[in-house]
Amino acid sequence: MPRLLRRVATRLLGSIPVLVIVVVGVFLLLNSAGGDAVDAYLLSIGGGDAQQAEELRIRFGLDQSVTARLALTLAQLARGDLGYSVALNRPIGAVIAERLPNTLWLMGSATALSFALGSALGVLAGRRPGSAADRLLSAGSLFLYSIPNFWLGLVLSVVFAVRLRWLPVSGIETIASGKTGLARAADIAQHLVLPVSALGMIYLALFLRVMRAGMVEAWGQDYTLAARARGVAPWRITLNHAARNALLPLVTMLGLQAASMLGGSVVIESVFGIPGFGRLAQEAVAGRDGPLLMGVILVSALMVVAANLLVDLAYGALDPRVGGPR
Amino acid sequence: MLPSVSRRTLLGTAAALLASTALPRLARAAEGGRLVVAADSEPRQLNPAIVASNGVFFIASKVVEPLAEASYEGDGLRPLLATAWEGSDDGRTITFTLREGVTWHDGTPFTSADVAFSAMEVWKPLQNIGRSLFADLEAVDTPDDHTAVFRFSKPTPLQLIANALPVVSSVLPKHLYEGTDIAANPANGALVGTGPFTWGEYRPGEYYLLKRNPAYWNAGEPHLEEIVFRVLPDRAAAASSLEAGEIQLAAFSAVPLADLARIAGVPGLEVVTKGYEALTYQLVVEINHRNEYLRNLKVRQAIAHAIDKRYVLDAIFLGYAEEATGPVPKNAPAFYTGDVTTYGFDVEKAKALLDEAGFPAGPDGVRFRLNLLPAPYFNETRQFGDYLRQALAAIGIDATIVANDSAGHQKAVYTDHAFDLAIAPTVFRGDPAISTTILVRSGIPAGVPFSNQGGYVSPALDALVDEALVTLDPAKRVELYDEFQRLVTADLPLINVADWSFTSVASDKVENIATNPRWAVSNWADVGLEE
Amino acid sequence: MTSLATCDRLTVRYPGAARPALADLTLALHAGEKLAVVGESGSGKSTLARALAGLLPVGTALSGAIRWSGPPPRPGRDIGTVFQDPGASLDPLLTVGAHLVEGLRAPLPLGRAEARARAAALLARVHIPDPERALAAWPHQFSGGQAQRIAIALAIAAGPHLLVADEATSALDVLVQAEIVALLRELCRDAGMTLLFITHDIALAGTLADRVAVLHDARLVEIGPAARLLAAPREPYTRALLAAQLDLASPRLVGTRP
Amino acid sequence: MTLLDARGLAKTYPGERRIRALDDVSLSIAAGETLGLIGPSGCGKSTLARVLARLATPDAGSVRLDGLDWLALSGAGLRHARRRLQMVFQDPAAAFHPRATAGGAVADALRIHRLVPRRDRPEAAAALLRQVGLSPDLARRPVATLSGGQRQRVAIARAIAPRPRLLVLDEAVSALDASVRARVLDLLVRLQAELGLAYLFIGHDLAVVRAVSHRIAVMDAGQIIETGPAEALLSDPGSPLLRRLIAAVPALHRKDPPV
Amino acid sequence: MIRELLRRPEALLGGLLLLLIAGAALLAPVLSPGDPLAIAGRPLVRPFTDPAFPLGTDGLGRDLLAGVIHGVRTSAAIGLAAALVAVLAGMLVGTAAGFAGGLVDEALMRVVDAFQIVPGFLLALAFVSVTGPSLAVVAIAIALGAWTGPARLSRSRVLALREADFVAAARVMGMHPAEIALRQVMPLALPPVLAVTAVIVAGAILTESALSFLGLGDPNAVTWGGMIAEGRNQLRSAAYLSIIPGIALVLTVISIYLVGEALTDVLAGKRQS
Repeated sequence: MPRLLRRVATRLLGSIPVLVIVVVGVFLLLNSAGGDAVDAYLLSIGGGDAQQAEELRIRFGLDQSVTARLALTLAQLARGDLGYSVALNRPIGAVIAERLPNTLWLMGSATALSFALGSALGVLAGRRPGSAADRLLSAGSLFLYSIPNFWLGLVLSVVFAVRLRWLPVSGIETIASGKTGLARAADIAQHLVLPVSALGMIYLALFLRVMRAGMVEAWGQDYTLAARARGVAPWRITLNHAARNALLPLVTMLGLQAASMLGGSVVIESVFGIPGFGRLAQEAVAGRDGPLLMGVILVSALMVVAANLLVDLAYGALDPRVGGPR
Repeated sequence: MLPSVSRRTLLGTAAALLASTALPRLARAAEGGRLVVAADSEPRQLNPAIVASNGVFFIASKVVEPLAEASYEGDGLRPLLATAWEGSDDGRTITFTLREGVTWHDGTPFTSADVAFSAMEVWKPLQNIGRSLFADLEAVDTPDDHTAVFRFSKPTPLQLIANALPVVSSVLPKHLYEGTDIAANPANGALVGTGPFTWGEYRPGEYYLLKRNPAYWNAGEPHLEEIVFRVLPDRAAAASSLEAGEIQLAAFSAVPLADLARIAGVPGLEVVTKGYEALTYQLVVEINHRNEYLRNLKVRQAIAHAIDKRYVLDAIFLGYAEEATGPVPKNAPAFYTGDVTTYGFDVEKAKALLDEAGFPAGPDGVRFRLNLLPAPYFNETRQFGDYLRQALAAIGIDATIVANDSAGHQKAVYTDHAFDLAIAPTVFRGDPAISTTILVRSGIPAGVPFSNQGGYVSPALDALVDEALVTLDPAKRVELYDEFQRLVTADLPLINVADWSFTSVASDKVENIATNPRWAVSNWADVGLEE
Repeated sequence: MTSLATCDRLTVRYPGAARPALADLTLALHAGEKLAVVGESGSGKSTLARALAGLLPVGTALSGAIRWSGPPPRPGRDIGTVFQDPGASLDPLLTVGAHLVEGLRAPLPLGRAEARARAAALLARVHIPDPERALAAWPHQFSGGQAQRIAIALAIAAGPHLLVADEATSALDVLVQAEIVALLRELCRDAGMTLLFITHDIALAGTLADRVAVLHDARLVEIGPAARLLAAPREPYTRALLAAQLDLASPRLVGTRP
Repeated sequence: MTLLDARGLAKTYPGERRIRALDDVSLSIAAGETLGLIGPSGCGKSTLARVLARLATPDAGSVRLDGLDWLALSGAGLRHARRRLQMVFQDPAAAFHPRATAGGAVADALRIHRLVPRRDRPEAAAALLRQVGLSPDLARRPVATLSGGQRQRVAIARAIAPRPRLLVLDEAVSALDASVRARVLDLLVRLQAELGLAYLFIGHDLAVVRAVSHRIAVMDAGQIIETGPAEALLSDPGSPLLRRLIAAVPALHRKDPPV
Repeated sequence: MIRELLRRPEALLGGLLLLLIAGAALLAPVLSPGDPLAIAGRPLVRPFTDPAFPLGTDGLGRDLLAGVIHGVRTSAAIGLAAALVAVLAGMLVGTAAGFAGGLVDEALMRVVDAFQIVPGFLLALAFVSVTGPSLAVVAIAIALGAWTGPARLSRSRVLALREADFVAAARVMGMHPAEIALRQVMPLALPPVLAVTAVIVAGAILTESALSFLGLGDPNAVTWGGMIAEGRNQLRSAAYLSIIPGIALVLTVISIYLVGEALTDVLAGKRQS
């Protein structure tokens, strides 16, 4: 295990310079923006006078120079303090801690669903490349892959939530329901069905395609031929050899898609009114809340780093050629 | 009809009595229940005494009350924390008689000290509107616990103050705020007021929960047990949620206009257009007079002629708006006059005006180019931007739409003046002195939203605005503002296109909707929910 | 001598290929013999191995016949196959033990524990040191020669009567090649297995096989006892092949000094 | 006359196991001589070839080539000096740019060293192709469409184009079929005679190395364990490795001498 | 290669569709002259009811067909521009990193990492919000999230090619490093990057539509995402407002994928043979 720990530590340390680049980049981007947090705030309250704006700038700490604020931000982040949101008037850490679970639920479920279904269908399609099932699944996945997720979300919500009333229209749970424990979990699950489907579909298609490609690749390898020569049953070759090997690129893909999935959840959260990271980012941008947007992007980036780390560890566990003693 | 307020009018319990007997459904309102309402935004801070805006009032007005609320009855005001108000002849003092037997939600009695504190420490120095309205307020005397005397350094019309009361006079508990950083007081997040509902819970991004105040001063109210404001920034989601029965009320046009016709036909839902009369929004084309073309009156007139207001009302507002004739909406009958210069839709005339102005069409049909910045906060302003671009194209003006988000728009138009034409939704706040005049008065520093940032200067207009500000006689004030409307429509510092208000969509189980002209931002003490 | 299998005018054409990979091939494989099939690249020798092992890809056109002396052989049970690249023919994600257990249980009615016990014995049979440890190891942890031994163990797991070695030594170092050839020889001797040995190295064929068949351009050129064929080739092609082959007795092409 | 003299070459590949690919290797090759280098896979043969061809940098050691301090050269100086030593790789398919034509590949070599005026280059390239036994008609053909033997001949033509003194042949015939291999070996021997070339002939097949080498060096685990004249060395192998290598060569036992 | 492409029915279908779409884009000013944002008739004409507006009109009376046709141009312009920027920038950085190696490589790859761990859509959202939406800004915003793929791909190709025998051969021949880089390696590093271009174009079109959907599209141009967003308010009463541009979007993206996939296959087949 120390070996594992060392790998984790190395990876995390290695991502520090990357995160610094992210912070500086986002900071500079926001500073080039037209309008600041005070402008946004004054608008939201329907106006104010010039002196009030000045007072607010001092209160929000916007009167200092760019470099001073950048230095302050970096120092703050180095202490693990995400700072204070002027738009929401609350500590950013607390805001993020509130929203993070919702996005994690959404992303986690979408990942699980698309990975499970995508790989299973990918096996089905790649079982016999060129077969009718393969052509159907390949065409279907291409179609799914081409549908914008927000549009799919709209269609799903009209059909299943508004028309059929099977599922809730929006939100992450029934508000102020007082539910706890399993009842609450069931409630959240119910709210997640549509957004997870809308978000996960495109990845399901992607994973199906990657899995299928991996299977096709595996069929060209000697080890599947050798297994045939040993008289191993076809289903066993499919699952135990081809699918298992095809899973490796899929796991890699999972890491690569983490960032994209987080981006996709921005739109889906907007469609389904889920108070998650995506909506927080939109609020931060609208409110010109630099520190908040920084917090959101930084924590998103950390999530992606974590996701990739997990994928690496999973890969190491799956593939004896990496990680283990050579 | 809102009759003009007489300086010496005494409003007493009689008005309140009248109000209660005039609303027969009130007695029948069901007790208890939870009303779930769509809220489209989460204000940064919810203290209505500091931030006088509809977004804040929508939630906070149920908890923190002003001295008076707007009313369809009598002279247009219903006493809340003040039972009467009287101005002195010299216009330098206004005396408020305060309601007795009112307690704060924490049990402390409400007294004139709270009013004095709120006025001097909050409204005057901190509140976005109060800062100008109460600029001349010198002191508030409290001869007894239930009398507050406002002393002004200059004559101040009672009419103006009275008209502004529902907006500017939310009273804060002195005992919680005194000696603290008021803007950062924790009570701004968990409000303490005298209203019919007490603060319950806030889950950011999800909901606000308000609970019944059992000790409300008006015995028998409120009827609801709880109000939940569910955060639904997306307007389409609000409509779907109403249909799915997840919410019972969507105010402030949370349901898009385009969907209203359909939703009106959904069983169990009703569309209510009343209840926003005192919350009129004005669709205004802001003009940058620094622009060489727009500096020319003929060009401004041509633009006014190029706009088919009828079409705007029908296509963009789907009929839920009024054609504007000038800077005061018809919804403010006390001040409105139709006796102004009007500009009928006439493309040929517009073209002729432009020719006269010396801007003939080029070979590509274009006379000159402008940029156009529609305010992004409303669908209607954006759509009108699309329309205006077309309308201008028809008379040979090539307009390019520059889209910014809210903060970017604010900076571009009101700070950097980086616009030729802008489209703004300004609010008419019941009295020209605290709303529409700021759009044309010169000398307003950069950075103030919804103010004259187009560089328009008219000494005559400035003088008129200033005079009206210190004119005590209501009739004289009205006359001055009539003249103001005439001047503005003649010289077109800006173009008023339409005045619109909001709609509510509610479950037909919700009782006592739209019982006053500021209903959505009033205290909802009388609202009930049928089982 | 009984024949195990006979190819009768066998012609094989891969899908989409312009020319057949095997044309009109008639050849008998005797029970218990070691037959080497020799040819240069593209001669069709690997196609012959795959046709006999039943491993031609789907869609391959086959005419003529392969006749077996008994019931049609089952891959794995009756025929074992060893491929050229030992690294590629083992699944990188399965332990050696898992390979063997799977290979044993596919043709034989064995329990998991039983299969595992036999697996260790098989590894010992192909001279893998410390078979118990090897069972838990991964394919990439073995050298090419060791991996090929494991592949051979897998091929002979079910005790097939025919072992097809398709260029089984070509990818290996000369020293290792010699060891593997020795192992094959030993296994055939001990188990009475028939060996079909596909190679491009006619000299190697000569040292191992009882009979040698020479393939050229999808056709059978010559077949005969190894000693005779090497010593007195009848066909010009065989002669040319032999002439190109060098051994330590071949005349040197350069002098002792430059 | 010594053409190449390498002293104390050492190279360790970084990584967890720090493989010592070259461990104090010294060798010399005389002008016009073929030194055969044999050893099991992984013994360091290819690393040695790459170090001598200046494709890899040794950790230690020195090389003199044709009077030059070979390892001290760099930049343009090295590029010009490179014409003295050329190399032929094992896989003739990989050694050419996928879009190279046979004539183009040879002409490139001429162009780089400005050996032939531009307009004479196609002619010179054709001549070189002829010299390695290829029809000049093949000049326009993409190398990728040629057979393995033809490709390796193009590779040899390209290598001799700048008129080198030494060719490093890294398993240059190992991937070829026996009949093709025999003809390429003949070609190499002929070119050596015609051009006075020296070869470092790296191979794993002792019979092939023996046939073309004047002297043979045996390499194991990064070290040269014995060196000597081909015949003498094979008739009296000093190391167990060489004895095993000899034993591993299958004998043909043919009666009639090969044609 | 064309013949090879034509042999695949999916590719044929995608190609035809793409031709149709490209035709619509090129001929948009002819097919539907004038400003597609112009108010052309009654609002909310249902599709297939009025021959003047085959696909109906939206809430402002704008011709939906005109919107769909001109929307192709926006989508194509942004898709191609974003892909061009992304591929060029990516290849530049990737090849530079691959060739330079060492510290330069390390630094460039950390920048690539930084862009890769920030969700591209989030970045685009922030960038467009802050800069103000115009076609160019949207294209750059999308490219910000898309260039890392080509960068990594070209770097790994360059690294692999640098180790190839033919590069070693060129070095031994004495070829100048610049010539090796530009004439030998670059042309081969290109095709795999180009093969993913189709995916980048399609992805850019989808991203643009999502940005427009969130109100971050260029207001002076018709965009399908913007049309869907506007139609969203009338999803229950006039679903066609969202459905029609949605279908146009799906068809465009799918045709690009089909053609791109076939191209990739054919290119890969070529490489193998």
